[in-house]
Amino acid sequence: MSTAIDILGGALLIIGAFFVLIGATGLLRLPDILTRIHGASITDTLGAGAILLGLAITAGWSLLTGKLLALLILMALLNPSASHALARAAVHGIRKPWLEKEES
Amino acid sequence: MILTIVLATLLVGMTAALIRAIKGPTVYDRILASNALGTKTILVIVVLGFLMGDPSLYIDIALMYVLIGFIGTVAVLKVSEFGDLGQSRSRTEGDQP
Amino acid sequence: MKAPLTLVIVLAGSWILLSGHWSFFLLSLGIASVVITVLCGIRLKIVDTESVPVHLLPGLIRYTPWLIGQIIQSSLHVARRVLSPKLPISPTIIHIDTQQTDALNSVSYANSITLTPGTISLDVGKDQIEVHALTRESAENLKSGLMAKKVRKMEGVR
Amino acid sequence: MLIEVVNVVILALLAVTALAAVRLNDLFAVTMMFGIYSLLATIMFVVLDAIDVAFTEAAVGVGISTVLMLGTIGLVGRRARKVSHRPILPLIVVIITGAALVYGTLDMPRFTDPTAPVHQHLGPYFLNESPDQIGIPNVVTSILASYRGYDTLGELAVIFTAGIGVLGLLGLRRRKRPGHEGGAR
Amino acid sequence: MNDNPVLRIVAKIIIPMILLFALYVQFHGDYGPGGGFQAGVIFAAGFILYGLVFGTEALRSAVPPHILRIFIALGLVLYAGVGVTTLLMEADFLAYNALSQDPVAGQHLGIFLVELGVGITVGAVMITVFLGFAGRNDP
Amino acid sequence: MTIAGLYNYWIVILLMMTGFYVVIASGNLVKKIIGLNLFQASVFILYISLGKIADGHAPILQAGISNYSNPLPHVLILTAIVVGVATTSLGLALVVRIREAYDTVEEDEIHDQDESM
Amino acid sequence: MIITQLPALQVVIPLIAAPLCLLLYRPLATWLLTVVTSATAMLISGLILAQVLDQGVIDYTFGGWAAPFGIAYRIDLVNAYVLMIVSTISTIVSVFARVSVASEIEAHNQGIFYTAWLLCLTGLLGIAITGDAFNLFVFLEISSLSSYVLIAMGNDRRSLTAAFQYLIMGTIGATFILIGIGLLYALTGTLNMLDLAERIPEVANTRTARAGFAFLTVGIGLKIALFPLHLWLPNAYAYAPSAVSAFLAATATKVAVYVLLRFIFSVFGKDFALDTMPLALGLAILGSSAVIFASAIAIFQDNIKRMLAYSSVAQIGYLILGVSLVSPAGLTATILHLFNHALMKGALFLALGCIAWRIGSSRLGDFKGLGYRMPWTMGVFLIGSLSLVGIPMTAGFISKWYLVLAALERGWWPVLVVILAGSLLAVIYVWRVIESAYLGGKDNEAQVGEAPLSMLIPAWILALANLYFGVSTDLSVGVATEAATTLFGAG
Repeated sequence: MSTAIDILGGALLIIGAFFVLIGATGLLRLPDILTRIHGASITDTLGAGAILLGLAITAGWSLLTGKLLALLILMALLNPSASHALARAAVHGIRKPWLEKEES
Repeated sequence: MILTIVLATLLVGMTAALIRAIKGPTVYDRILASNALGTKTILVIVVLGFLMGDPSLYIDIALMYVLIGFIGTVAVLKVSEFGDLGQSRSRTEGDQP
Repeated sequence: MKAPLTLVIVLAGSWILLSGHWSFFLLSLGIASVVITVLCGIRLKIVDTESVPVHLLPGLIRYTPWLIGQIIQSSLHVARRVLSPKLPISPTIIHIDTQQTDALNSVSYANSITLTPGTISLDVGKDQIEVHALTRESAENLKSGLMAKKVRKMEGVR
Repeated sequence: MLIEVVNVVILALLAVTALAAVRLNDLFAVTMMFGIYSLLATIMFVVLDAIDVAFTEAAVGVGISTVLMLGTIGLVGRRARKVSHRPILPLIVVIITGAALVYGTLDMPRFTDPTAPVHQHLGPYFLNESPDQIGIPNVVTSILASYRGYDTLGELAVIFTAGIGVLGLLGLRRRKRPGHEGGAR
Repeated sequence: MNDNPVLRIVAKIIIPMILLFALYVQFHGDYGPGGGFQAGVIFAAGFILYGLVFGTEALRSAVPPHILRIFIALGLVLYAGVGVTTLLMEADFLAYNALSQDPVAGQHLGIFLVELGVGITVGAVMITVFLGFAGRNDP
Repeated sequence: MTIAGLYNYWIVILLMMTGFYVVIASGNLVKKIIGLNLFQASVFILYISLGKIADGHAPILQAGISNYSNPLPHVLILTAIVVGVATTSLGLALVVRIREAYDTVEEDEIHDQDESM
Repeated sequence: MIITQLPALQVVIPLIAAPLCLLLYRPLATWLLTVVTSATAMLISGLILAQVLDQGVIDYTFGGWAAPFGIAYRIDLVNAYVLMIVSTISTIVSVFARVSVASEIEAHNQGIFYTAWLLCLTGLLGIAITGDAFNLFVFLEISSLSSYVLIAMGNDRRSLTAAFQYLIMGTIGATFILIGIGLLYALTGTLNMLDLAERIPEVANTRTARAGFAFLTVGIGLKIALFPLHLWLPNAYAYAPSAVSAFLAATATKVAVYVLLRFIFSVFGKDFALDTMPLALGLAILGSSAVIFASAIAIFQDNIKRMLAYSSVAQIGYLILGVSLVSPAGLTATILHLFNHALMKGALFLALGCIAWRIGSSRLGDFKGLGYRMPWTMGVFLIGSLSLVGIPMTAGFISKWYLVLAALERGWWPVLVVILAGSLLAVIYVWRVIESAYLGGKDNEAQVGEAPLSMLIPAWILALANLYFGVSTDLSVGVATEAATTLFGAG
């Protein structure tokens, strides 16, 4: 049982680390601010989520787990709000977003 | 061991975000980069807590960081959008004496 | 009067989660803290149903697994695009109908959109949301309206 | 070992951030750099076991200092004029100061050396006696509030001074100012 | 930013959490990182978020200047007052041992009160400073 | 060991001097304040480095751990951080007032205005 | 019981009065509180001085923790002496402040002004009394921050830039001091000054100790406004509100000089500080250049307040010269001059405050015929000037005399030349004012219009003190000699 949990936790951590790297790549490679927000948000959601979940699983059931989950919930609530506000400001602030096509 | 790998990738991620913060080119890129750095800082602190053997002491810092970091972002955006911490847009024309 | 009471319960739960100490002294401090917080909240006029959306909770429990699935799916989608050497992205801005009943639900919807990699909400209006999508596929996926329906259902179970 | 590596990486990132802050002329960007600097410093404090300090730096660096700097930039405008000539004198002053400090470190106890005087004299006393004399686990709090409580009173007086200073300089009343535009845009 | 429903609702949800967290930090400085100063800053940060999202004017009417002034002074008076109390109990300034029969209990009480003083003043000062800066360009 | 043990301090000194340079070389008052903050933050790192002990733990006492880093520098730096914030807020308040009085925050322009009076 | 608690009360009473002052907020009430508090502090410092003279060193611990673990005071004669200067000047000047401040500062800011005043007093007293290096830093910052606030309240916009410049340089100085204390702490593991003094000899021969000493000296030098680091001072004193100029000129730099003395003689020991490090020669050169250059610049000042500020820089040169002689006699001269200079600069700035209140200016051109329009005020100015120049029968003469004696004792002839040249330059810059005021032509239309008594009396108290301590030297010289012996013996 405990090994299964360890493996699950370890796998989650590795997945998280992987998505952190992808987020970093996206942050560097993507062409303009709006697309980069997409890149960064991968780290925010799946990267952070998987890492925190993995840690919560490996830590065993205690108050700490609760706090890790609280951290996760707060991040899930606040990060998208911040991203949204940033994107909204950016789309008004920059001259022309890098778009393939526009429809309305 | 796994934690070490995670920590290393987080540091790589931080470096990438820092490069983005320095390169810019727009203000929003820098805000985005520092935001991303903030997220990674939270994770680094939590992971360090586990590595150093007493995560429950460190998690409070991370919790606070999530809360405070959000305020920082809102402040940055407010200044970049309105040029001021104080105004709220709905009031810009109103109540002149 | 319902909102302050719910807030008290939520805050008390949070205190227990944070504190982890059960001594009389700290518990009474906990009560004091909750009272102070609620009083501050009332003073700031932020205590209403929007601030403690517990009525969404049952729906949220059903909604979250689906959202996580969506997140994983679109994460992989975006990851493939970002890692591919040619960077095959096609950023788009679209407007979609919120189809939500109140501001709280619109916000849940907007945040779900942002939370899903590949799409960010840009502007949340009364009945339309402006969305920036990294690829055309993400945009199409959103336009199908499945997420809007799921979010609307969240409130429906009340 | 791991900690040393993290230490070095973070220090390197700190150095890059600081140098970027020197180079940039957009005050907004400089402030962002400061925010990042404070983030990295927080990690540094965590690595060095100073979690109370990390907590404070995190709260202050992002929550207060950065917000205040942004507020100021909003009021005074965000472009700093480029320094037209290479300032030689400041560079000399800085190099001399830095050289003096490096010279001073040569005889310093080595980093993390447990035989350093710092770890021999006062520190052990606090760590050993605090449980009996004060009875709380966080030794930092017991020093801060009790052994050196008088310093903390002084610290509070400092923050009080800052508060009344801002009250006196900026005031809190709504002011009516005739046509004075200040803004980032 | 009041017209942005996302920020408005998120702020409404999160501000009570921030305030509660601040009080938690205030009262658990003995056991983990934190204490009066950090708590004051976080508490003020909650109000700062309110000011950012709902406008400075709203914040100013919620915490008017004269109340802030009282709180700024109150914390420092509380801190120094603990010291004066110990003086009156014929001990040294800030010697908390005198506050109770049991020296350790005295220390606990003293530290608690002192940290509370720090928290009050710091929180009030930070809100004041924010209002000073944010209210500067009001029309 | 000699070099490795000091390497840390030297980078911190580099950081300090970068901040110091910003303070004395830049003509923009806001940037000066930011430089002051960088300078002070680096001094804080120097202090905290002094308190670190090999394989140490954060100085919050727990059963079974005996090797703690020195808490005294932490206390000193907590105080110093507070002093730093106080200085920053006061300095920035002054900058705002200067801008209102002179309509600029560049040191040489302010100087010119005073001279021409 | 209360006697044993005096050292704590000395600092804590103004500290508690500050928040109360903020709560009161009304100008008159806060002023009254400030005066009463200052007077109480003066009373306490008098008692402490008497106690020290009577029983020797007073030890006091905070929180009941013994010396190196908690924060401890160790009050010897030097501490008590500086405390006396600070609290006395604060009392006299705060009485003066009422009318002056009412005319210079808006009513809604006066409460804050007096609060900042009390904090500044707290900080200065705290620096002067403490026996802990880090505690000294904290109180240094209290006094610095509050003086930035006080200076910025001047009604000229240049007061803002002056305060800002002071803030930047003061903070750099404080940070240098912090670095110095940090290096010492790394070497010795302690912060208590007595403990430091015991432990430094073991490590005196390290590069770290030298660097630490250098940083402390430069940092304190910035706070003192030692010659090349003086740039903040002239503007700060020139554009601050009159009462603040008088208060700070008479106390702030004095306290900083005290800190330098304390570190050189008590903490490091004179052997280390002045022999191992080439400080004696360095200080002598800096002190001499301060005297000559600052006096020379003072001659060309059109703003009299600014002129006096430069004169302060020059006077600091004398203080430093006394230190650089490294002899009990030199130190006596320095300590004596601390007191005498506080008296003369206090008197001069108070006189300027009266003038500023009456004619709203401190420009040389506006002084024409002032000797007839404000005879009493100009009387104070005249006495202060004579003392500044060092005419016999004034306090200024006494300290210069002792400085000359000390220089001769060491056989340092150049110092003698510097002192004479400095006095000569002082004659020139002071003469410009006197000439304009008395010989610049009597304006027949101008009425005699004096400043109110609440301003004149404090000014005259200081002026008469200048005369009194110029004639009856037993008290001041006696205490200074004993204090110098204490410091010198300690090293």
